[in-house]
Amino acid sequence: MIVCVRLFARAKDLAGVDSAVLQLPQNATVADVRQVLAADFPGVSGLLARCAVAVDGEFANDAFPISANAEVALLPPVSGGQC
Amino acid sequence: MIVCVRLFARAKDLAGVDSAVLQLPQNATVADVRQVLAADFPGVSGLLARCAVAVDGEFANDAFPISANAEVALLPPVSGGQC
Amino acid sequence: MIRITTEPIDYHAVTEAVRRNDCGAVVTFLGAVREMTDGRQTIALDYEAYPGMAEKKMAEIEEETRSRWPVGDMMMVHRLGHMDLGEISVAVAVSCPHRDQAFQACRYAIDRLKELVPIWKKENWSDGNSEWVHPGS
Amino acid sequence: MIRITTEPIDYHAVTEAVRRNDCGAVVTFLGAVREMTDGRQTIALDYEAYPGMAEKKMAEIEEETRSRWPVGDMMMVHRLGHMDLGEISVAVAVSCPHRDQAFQACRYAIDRLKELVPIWKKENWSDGNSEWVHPGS
Repeated sequence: MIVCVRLFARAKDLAGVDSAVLQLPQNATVADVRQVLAADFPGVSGLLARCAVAVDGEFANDAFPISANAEVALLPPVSGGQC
Repeated sequence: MIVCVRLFARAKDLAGVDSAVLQLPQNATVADVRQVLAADFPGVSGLLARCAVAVDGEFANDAFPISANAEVALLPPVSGGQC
Repeated sequence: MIRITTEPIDYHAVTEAVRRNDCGAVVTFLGAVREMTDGRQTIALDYEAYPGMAEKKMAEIEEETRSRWPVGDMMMVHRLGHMDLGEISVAVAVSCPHRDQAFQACRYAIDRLKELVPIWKKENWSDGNSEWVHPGS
Repeated sequence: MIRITTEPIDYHAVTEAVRRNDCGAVVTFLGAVREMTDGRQTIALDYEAYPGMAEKKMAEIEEETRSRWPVGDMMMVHRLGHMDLGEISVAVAVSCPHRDQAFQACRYAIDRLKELVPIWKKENWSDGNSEWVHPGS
């Protein structure tokens, strides 16, 4: 299954791309997205654990299933509390 | 001793005047101001206990001494907390 | 900065006056003439102050507020006289480096203003009656 | 009402948009580009959002806020792109019948916005370096 993941902020800078096409297993979950992202983009792996993942515009935990046409996004921590 | 007292808001309406000249004893205090005001303006007496008294622009308790040229004011409760 | 005025309050100017490059947060409070109070309809308010003491107390409140929070700048303006429904009677703007400080400082300033500053309001009700608002009666 | 824009925020219009006759209190929060952060000097910020999700989360925060306080009206605007020192990146205005409600609701809305909405900022430091701000690093 092929899924497109959008990257933002430092994750985008570290990966060098603002979107990535991932090859995922059938019945993939968010956990698989994280694993494949870390493998494909080693530079992002340090930040990955602190990032949230959104599926179709909603925060999704590691068990959340990914469908083939899902919009997936990797969201680094937002800047909360700084002003 | 003669002292002028300014009246505001409902106290002014009840007294019918916005200032009053009071005849006070020597060494008068704020307590004397309250007593003479109640006697001279019976209509104000009900509100008087809930009013603050200011002497020279500062809140003053009943023991506060009044000098002959003091500016004295009777301050009904302010409208705190209503917006 | 504090001000008492009989003119309409330009709250945009009040907020602009406190903006500073070292302050990432500005909180502005506006108090306006509200239509309904405890089920009664207001058509207008009249505000009266004890001049001199009102300004003095507002200046003290600014000092108190600055002593408790890292205020960049603050401005409190109270309007006196007759105000129709929706008009602004009071504006308080505070800038601080961070938002937690700015919210707390602005809240403190307006609470103290309503507690301590000798300014009174008279409700003009839609039924034709009017009365001074003196809490605790 | 929520809005994401690349234009300068007209916070006066944001505040005007929430004024209502049944609301005696309006609280407006402005977040601005602050010069100093932990002893380092900022010259500008760049804000980036995940479009679509950012608006959706802001709309949810408005709903949450309205469910908790008697909000008359509220408006949240976030600006994206490049902002110089002192420019306003976010404005939140809330009207309620009473001030306690308006302060709490405005505070809640900006706190949730900073916690949940996928918008990131990049600091452009005076030493020529720049970095994305990702708390927790």
